[in-house]
Amino acid sequence: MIYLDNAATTPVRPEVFEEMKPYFTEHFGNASSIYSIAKDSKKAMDKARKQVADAIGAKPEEIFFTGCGSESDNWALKGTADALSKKGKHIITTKIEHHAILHTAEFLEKHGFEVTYLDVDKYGFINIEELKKAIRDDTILISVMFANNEIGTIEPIAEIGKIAHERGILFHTDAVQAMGHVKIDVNKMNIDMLSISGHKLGAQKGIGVLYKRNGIKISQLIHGGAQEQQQRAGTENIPAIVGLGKAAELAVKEMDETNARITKLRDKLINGLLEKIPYCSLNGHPSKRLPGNVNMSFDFIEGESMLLMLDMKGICASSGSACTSSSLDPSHVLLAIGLPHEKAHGSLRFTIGRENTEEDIDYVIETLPPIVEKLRAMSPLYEDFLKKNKQ
Amino acid sequence: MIYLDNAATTPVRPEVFEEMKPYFTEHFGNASSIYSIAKDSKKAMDKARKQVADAIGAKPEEIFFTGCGSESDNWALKGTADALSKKGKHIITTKIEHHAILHTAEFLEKHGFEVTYLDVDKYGFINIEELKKAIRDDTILISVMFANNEIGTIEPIAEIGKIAHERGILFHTDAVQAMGHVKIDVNKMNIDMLSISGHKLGAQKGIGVLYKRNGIKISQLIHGGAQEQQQRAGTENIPAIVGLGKAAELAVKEMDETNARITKLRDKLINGLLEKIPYCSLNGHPSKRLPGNVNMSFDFIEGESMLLMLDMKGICASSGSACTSSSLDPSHVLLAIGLPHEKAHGSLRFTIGRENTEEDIDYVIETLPPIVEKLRAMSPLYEDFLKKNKQ
Amino acid sequence: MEYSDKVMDHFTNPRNTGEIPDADGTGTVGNVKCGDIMKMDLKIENDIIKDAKFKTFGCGAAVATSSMATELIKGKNVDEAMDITNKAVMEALDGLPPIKVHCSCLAEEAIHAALWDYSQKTGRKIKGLKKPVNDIEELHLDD
Amino acid sequence: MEYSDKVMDHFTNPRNTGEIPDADGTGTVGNVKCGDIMKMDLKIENDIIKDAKFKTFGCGAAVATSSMATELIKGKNVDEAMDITNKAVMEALDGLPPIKVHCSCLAEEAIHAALWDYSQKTGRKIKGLKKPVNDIEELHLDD
Ligand SMILES: Cc1ncc(COP(=O)(O)O)c(C=O)c1O
Ligand SMILES: Cc1ncc(COP(=O)(O)O)c(C=O)c1O
Repeated sequence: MIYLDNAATTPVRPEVFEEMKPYFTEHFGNASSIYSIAKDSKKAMDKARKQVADAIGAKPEEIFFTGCGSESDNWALKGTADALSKKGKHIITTKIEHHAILHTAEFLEKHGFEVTYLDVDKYGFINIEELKKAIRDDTILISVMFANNEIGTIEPIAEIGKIAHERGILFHTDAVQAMGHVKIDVNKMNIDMLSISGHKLGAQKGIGVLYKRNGIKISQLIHGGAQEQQQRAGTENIPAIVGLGKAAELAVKEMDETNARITKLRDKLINGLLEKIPYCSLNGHPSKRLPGNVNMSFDFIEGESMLLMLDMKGICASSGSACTSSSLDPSHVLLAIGLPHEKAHGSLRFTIGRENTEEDIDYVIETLPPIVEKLRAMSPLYEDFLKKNKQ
Repeated sequence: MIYLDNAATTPVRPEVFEEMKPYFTEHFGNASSIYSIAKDSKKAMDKARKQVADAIGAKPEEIFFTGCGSESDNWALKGTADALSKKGKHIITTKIEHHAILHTAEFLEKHGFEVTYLDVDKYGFINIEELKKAIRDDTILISVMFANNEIGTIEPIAEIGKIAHERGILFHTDAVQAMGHVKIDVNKMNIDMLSISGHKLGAQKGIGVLYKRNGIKISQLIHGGAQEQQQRAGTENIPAIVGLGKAAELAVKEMDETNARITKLRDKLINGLLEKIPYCSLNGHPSKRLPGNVNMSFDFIEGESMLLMLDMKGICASSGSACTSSSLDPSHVLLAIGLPHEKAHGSLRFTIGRENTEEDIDYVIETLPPIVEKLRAMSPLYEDFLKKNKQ
Repeated sequence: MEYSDKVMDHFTNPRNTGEIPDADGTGTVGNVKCGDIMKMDLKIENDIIKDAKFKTFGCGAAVATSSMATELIKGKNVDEAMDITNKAVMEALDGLPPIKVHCSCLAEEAIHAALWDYSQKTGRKIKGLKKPVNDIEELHLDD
Repeated sequence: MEYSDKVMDHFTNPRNTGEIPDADGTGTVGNVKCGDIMKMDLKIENDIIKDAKFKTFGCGAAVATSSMATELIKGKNVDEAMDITNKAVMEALDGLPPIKVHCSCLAEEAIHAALWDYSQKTGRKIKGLKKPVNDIEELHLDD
């Protein structure tokens, strides 16, 4: 089994799970209680908060644990909208955000907010001049993702942050895919809010973080108890929090080494496939992309078919085809970078993780070409193409 | 260490943790993916969904996993308010709800909704006639908790549900404390929505459920991916979900036996303390209360002081004193049942769980009286009381 | 995605892929926007469908429904071919996940398109057959 | 709740609990709504605080601050007693959690209330001392 879908989710790292274990059945105290066994929970949580804060150059009190990356995104957008609606009702984001941002923005549009969705170029980059032009007097928030989950493109976050701050506008970034893979410094990059999800970096699913700069007041999304400085209710998920702290620490400590290794694998995979398979192309930027991200389009054939055949050969990947979504449209990201529908439907994403080896990559380079060939042999699009080429 | 704070949180049951374990590092697939390893996740989740559904007499597709009990409460209230605001803007709840309901209701009040907070009697019961009177033409939701987290009072849920349905009003109940301890049947009880939290019944913290009857449409709280029938975004927390399924199944299977045992311990503790300690009284109803809940007021002394001294003797409990809340008010529940402030401040809650034994109870009955005595000896209220009694 | 064993079988070993150079009826349906295109060729002799071949651009279900449709249609006469509805194809495949049902509709449409072509060329009227709305003369790819 | 070792020590073994029957100054502050009441008795001879005793209804911090306040005040003369501010009590206890700071204020108020009572009875003016707003003649319990 070769797992190449690390952008979808990662296994909990064994070191991380080891740290988590005692907090399920043993040190299970509710962190808000006053008796001494609860102090274990409290201390473990404080440590994790610091680990996460250190990983992004923040202060511990700026780290708010949430129930997932989607919640963090929802909170940042809805919380800002609710808190600042008197100041303005305009929000700027991009066409390539994760649905946790896009669908939240659409929800806000139904509630009287105006949202500008910035275009991106063929690599997936937003245009800084367009961003500047989009800013209005009533713009209250700019939300641009740190790195795209499909094509891995890393946006010019520091630059965007600078512009937002020059104009006195809050800046949020969905760093769910970037966290642990790209260096993040919330101060140098002028980031006011930042979303993290544990399961993308070797921690548990169902744990997220919203970093929120000191002094920024947004409305609560989950009301209730006094947890998380009375800003996010719900009994704290200590084991998951402990795990996320550890995972964040490890990721940052190992980043240079891991990235060097994974980037090599990535480029090997990209080049190997480009070489072996005709009529295929890389989506996203060749170098300004996440270390582990490979996204390619294979002309004349469809993504799910490739995935199924890869799965039969023991390879897990994902695609931008519409196969599992109930809209039949392919990935909005691939369309936004200008791919025609059939190329978007014919895309595959391989996301390389810590555990992948060079042998894995060799195996994919060897396994995919005959699959592509087989599917093309039964594709009416390929037949058509060949006929036209003959003429 | 005698843990008597099971209403605050419970340890993950060893059987439950065993079920969860494979889903951290091994079967970690994202349930939305198409390759075969993801099917393990999907199957495990389907099983858990059915286990939870069976436990409350619901259908699997009516079970929506959330990030915690608070999120479920927030979703039920805000989602209904947003979806039905055209129909009406009036909501009925009670004065003794958990803050996850109360603070959410207050948030809605700030957004143009009107909320009626029903009074309760000295036992904590709402008055059915008052409920009927409170219903208006624009009432869109009644939310009454199944069982109270502080005093354990079990509300007449089936009766409330009947009234709500006769009037065509949605009925939500916060069953976070009831789940696994009281028999629940969403159909017989006319419940439209019901909140559950995993960590109150031996599953992990940070996992919750909103049961939502088929056909009921409320707005989403967490927008994003297509998870949970496109109604609650966020990559599914498989290990926690698997654990909650198992915990729900076990709780229901063992309910009669466990309740019989725990109820005996509860009554023993209540009677033992009433007998041994003068000037103390039970809060809540003597029998219509959660099997494990003991809540008592000890005159002339304050709760936190008792807790600290109990902790030194290895007993974990909690109190309705204001000591850990930043408002200095004591428990809103104890005030709502008519306790004067000093009695509310002087309350202790012991919540008995599966692991407690008769020895635990004996030990508390033996340990608490001298603590009460010691604290009374330095209480100006007690001094005053004694002086007045002499006169 | 929960495909039945039958679907997986027909996806992995699709029957009747390819073209019939001298086909008596040919139809192509679907569109690239939705990610499914099916082309079906029929060889018809004495009103009997002697051979059927397909080419499909699309997901696993699209391939499997095309494959099954060609299997079901072979040996039928032209009128009987109208019985091969999307429901029949789905049943023969032991069902499809809900969001894949449209693939079986596409297979039905492909049959109809090929029969329509045959009917146009030969004048053979086929009861219940209407001009398929989805037939595409040329593959309109986005550029 | 993170109490310092000093706080826990003074809570577990509170110094000077009890009453002084022939106290020269007595003050009671706080209110039952907030869950803290402190009563302080002072024995004052030749302007020197010879003895101090307290009774407290309240949390761990309330007990510890009362205990520390009585320790700090003993042996001081009446003017020096004014130096025992909430800050001094807190420092002597190695700090208090933020939401417990009000307990140290109560301790200061209790001292002031007892001194005010002494000042009223004896006519001894004490520099900086004002009539404490919080002094309660009788314990107003809710009924
Ligand atoms: C009655 C009640 N509702 C809601 C909650 C909130 O649950 P959670 O901590 O999982 O958010 C709790 C417990 O904290 C509770 O007792
Ligand atoms: C960019 C991005 N944002 C948000 C999310 C949502 O995270 P979660 O699944 O933890 O809610 C994901 C992953 O699913 C993502 O890739």
